[in-house]
Amino acid sequence: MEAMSFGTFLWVSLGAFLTLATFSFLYKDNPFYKFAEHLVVGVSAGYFVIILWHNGLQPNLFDRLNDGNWYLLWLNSSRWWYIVPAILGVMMWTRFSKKRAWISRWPIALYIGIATGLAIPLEMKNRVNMQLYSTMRAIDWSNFFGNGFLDSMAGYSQLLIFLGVLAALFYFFFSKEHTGVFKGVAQFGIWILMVGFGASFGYTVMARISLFVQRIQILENYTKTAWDSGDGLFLLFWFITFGIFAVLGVVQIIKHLTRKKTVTP
Amino acid sequence: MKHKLLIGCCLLLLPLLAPAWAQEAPVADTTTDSTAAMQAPAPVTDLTARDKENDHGHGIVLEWTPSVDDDGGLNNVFGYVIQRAESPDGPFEERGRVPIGAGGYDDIGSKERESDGFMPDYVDYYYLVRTLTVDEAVYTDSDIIGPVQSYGQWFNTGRIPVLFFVIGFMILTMYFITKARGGAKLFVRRLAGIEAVDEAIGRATEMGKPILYVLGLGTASDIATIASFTILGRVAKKVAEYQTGLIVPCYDPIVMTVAQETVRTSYMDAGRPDSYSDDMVYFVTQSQFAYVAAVNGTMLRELPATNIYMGKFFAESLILAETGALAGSIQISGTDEIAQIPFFVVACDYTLIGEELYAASAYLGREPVLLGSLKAQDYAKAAVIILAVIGFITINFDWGGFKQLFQVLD
Amino acid sequence: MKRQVPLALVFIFGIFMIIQYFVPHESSEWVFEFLLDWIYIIGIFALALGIWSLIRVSWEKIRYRKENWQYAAVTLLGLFFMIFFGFDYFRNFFNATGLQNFMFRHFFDYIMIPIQATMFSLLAFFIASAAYRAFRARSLLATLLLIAALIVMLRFNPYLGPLGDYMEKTASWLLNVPNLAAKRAIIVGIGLGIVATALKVILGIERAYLGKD
Amino acid sequence: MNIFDRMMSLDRRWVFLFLALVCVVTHVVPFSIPINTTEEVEAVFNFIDTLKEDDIIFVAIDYDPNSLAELHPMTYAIVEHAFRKKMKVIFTSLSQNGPGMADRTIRDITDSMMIERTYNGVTYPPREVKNGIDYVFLGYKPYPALVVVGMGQNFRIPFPSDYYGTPLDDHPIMKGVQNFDQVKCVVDISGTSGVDMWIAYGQGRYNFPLALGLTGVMAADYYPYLNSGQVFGILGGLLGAAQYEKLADNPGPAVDGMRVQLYAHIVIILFIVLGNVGFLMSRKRKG
Repeated sequence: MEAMSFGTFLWVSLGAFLTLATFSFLYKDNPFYKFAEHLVVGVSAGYFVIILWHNGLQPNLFDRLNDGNWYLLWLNSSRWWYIVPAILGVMMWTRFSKKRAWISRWPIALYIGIATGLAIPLEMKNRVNMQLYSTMRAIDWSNFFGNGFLDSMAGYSQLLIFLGVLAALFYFFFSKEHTGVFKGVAQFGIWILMVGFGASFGYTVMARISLFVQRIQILENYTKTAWDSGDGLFLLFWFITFGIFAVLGVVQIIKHLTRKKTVTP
Repeated sequence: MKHKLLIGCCLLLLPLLAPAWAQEAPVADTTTDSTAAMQAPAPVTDLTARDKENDHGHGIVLEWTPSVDDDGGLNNVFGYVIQRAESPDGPFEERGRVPIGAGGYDDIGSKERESDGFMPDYVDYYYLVRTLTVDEAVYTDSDIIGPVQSYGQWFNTGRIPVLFFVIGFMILTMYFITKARGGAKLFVRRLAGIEAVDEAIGRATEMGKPILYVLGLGTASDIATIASFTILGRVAKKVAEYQTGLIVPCYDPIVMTVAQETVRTSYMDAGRPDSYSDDMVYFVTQSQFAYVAAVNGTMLRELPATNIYMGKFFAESLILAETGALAGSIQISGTDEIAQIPFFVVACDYTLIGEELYAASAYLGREPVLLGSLKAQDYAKAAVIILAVIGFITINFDWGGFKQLFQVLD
Repeated sequence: MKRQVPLALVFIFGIFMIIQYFVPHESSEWVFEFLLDWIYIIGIFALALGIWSLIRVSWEKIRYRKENWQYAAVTLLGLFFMIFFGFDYFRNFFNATGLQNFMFRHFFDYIMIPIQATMFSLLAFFIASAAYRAFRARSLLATLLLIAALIVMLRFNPYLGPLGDYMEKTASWLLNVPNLAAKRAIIVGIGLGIVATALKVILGIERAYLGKD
Repeated sequence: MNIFDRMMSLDRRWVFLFLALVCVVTHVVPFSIPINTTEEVEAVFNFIDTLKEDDIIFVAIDYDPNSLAELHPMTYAIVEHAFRKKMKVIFTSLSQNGPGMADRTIRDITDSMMIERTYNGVTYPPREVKNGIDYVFLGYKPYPALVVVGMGQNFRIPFPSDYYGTPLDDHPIMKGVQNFDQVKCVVDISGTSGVDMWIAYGQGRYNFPLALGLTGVMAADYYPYLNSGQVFGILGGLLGAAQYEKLADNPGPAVDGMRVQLYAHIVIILFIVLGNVGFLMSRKRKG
């Protein structure tokens, strides 16, 4: 690995400090977390302003109107029709005034009209048509009992998927009280739902643990950089970064051990 | 029969073409020894070219019968090159390559005039398919086919099933809404998660603590967020009536704008316009985990009596719900993001699963007209179940025709 | 004007977008892409409202010395510096060199990324605490949830010996069969819910988003 | 508050603390864990293990940096195994963003050959693994399906020269090596559906033994090919990689990762059990 310059090391130290500050939230809300939280809110909001300006407005609006002149309101631009969204955008700003705020409803109405119209056929296709199509599936009757223990390709598994879908759909009926036969089917539906939820919860644990492992690795690399540099200044900063949290942690433990036992009502 | 004749004709033509190859590409083999005595393969036959249907133009579909030497015969075919020219005399340029066994190719160009790959509509094109062997210099060209033009269509026939579904559902919805307007009583069973919303507001009033309403990470173009606005309206009205606090941190500026309008209206409806302030509904940031950090902080500092999460949620669902539980709040959630439902089910007191979120927006409003659409949803669901059963039975009796009715081609 | 025009706009554009889906022709596509640009551009202009809200809320905290007002100053400073550097010290408004600015990049790499990645990694802890807190055999449904999760979590545990193999098979069956059925049913339901809600919006029945007066 | 109530209502910070400690300790302190090996991984290992010196295997590093975390350990384990046994390896990288990463990976592995190691009781002295003699890296060409078909005829068709621009015929390793017929097996390590190309156009047409290394999510979809015999072995995700590392007695990043995962899962399960024991016992007491 290349030797790291002291300047870069300071930035890395900041990153490590903020990482630990964010982790401190797990203990309780504290000034370090508050600092990290408020900092990241401001910085990320600013980041999006810049990204949306440079990568959004500029290519999608300014560049398209840039062959026009501002004093002609860009009407002489080759793609003058892009003034329309700009005007709509400016209409959003009427919300700064209490009296004219209603004008902002126009762009909002357009926005929502376009979005809902877009959603109807697409969602119908993706969520209803396609799912219905794949539910109608030929079962492999020749392999109904499958090979070995719980075979998901076996006929019975495929049949169970089909019945499970139907039962779970029954569970979602709103216009019928869950009674009688209906109750039985809906009950089976909710069982299927719960087993599915449990399985997908359990399955996600692995990915979440690896997120934490990645953070450990970052801190490990940071420590390695500091120790391997052989530079006193590097080590000092490393000590400060970890030291703050180590000292506070010890203080909390001492407090916890010496606390007066109060009986909670 | 026809194929064989064609192949026979082509084979007869081969000797005539042979000198042309020799000029065009001298058989010089420097790299390999195994391919030195490579014989030219038979050309592809039955080559057809037509405009690609159901598209915006700029696309031509080619189909052919693979060479007889492809997986059989001389067995020396390596792939095919599709070549195109604007006149039958050339020059031909390569448009794409496909491996052995392929019997078709979609020549799709760009519709952007400025782009390099621009392929204009209503222009005559001529195609030929070259059968390649592993030896670059040994190949056979098919007959040239053309002229063929590409153009755009005005109706996508591949999407007819979707059209039927959309129209059918529209009719159903309108029918029930008209029926509801006419005063018909529509029964809807109670949903625990929705009734909990009312209870939770009452609890907040008793405790004198605010309610935190999170609209999720959706934008105003997500229907889940739009449904959430209706629920927010309902919650805000109750909150205004009971004079409890309301906190709505927002992730998207347009969502913030709409939410402000919704909450303000609810306060006016409750007869307390003066209690409303724009600071109840505020913007945080458009970055997922920075937003979560801020909402987490708010939960632990304001200790809301109730947290309501309705809308689109992603990985942050569990971070929010667990922090809320730590703060001792009652939590009600609803999302249509399937991957997140398990986490809400585990960590919240009440969860509206999937479509219950949409039902809630109709249910909470308690307006008969809104309930009408809920009925339409139920009938559509029944239709889906019936169609699925019919489709399932027919396909298992080896009749796939019914299933094909529902296939959407894109 | 205040209510009728917006409702008409929702209706017209909604219906247009539905029809557009079935028309592949280039001209319909052109309008479609143009309209998507509208949505995008309106969204960016609206960001000004968001930033204004952020500034106002933070400023009022500072002005009235509300609780934690010092931290509101941190937010404002972060925001200001990010914009300042992003416009390359206010020198480059109209070209993207600001994105290459040293400070802009470093703020992104060493403030935004570590905090956000750490926030994300808190999930490792919360998934554990949620499991501990909620996976109790309280009722039949809770037990099903608990057992399914346990089996999937045990799927690669070597300490189980030969039982581990069965766990593995059961886990993959749970994921491929009941889980698939559950998801498919939810997807269909959500699809209908979305279409119903969207229709209500287009038809002007659901109008909470527009406000009143 | 009796013990059972306490088991039920532990402060969640104990959960956090234990989980963090276990993750950090198992990550930092290397110790071995039992890993159950499955048939499909053993098949790959045994196949390579029984090959002789100077046999050639073909390794396709068909993933890009996105799925590096899961797939890198496989590449390292398999290639190091082959090199230690003095086999020769032909590499390709048919993923557009992959070749640079593949190149670095190969160099990394050849570097680690310079260190003496003992695996499964056999000590392997350090040796220099040379480009052109012990391995050749062909690189990337577009149209993966055609490249696979082309290589089935002759490696020189799609790749007249290697990644570094040297003509293939200048490499001693390629002497007499025409196509897959001279290769003992192909191992495709991939994070995309590019695998299908190897199954359909490679194995399907040229009938060479094919083994796959896949991400955890993908693996389940390819088991049918294992049953039908088109593929002789599959390494699925971190778990598959860890099994190979175990069989090769060369614990690396995959075993490290599995150690943390295993113990983190155990901690969570123990807490769930604790909560339930408390819950059931206290309910029993109250009747």
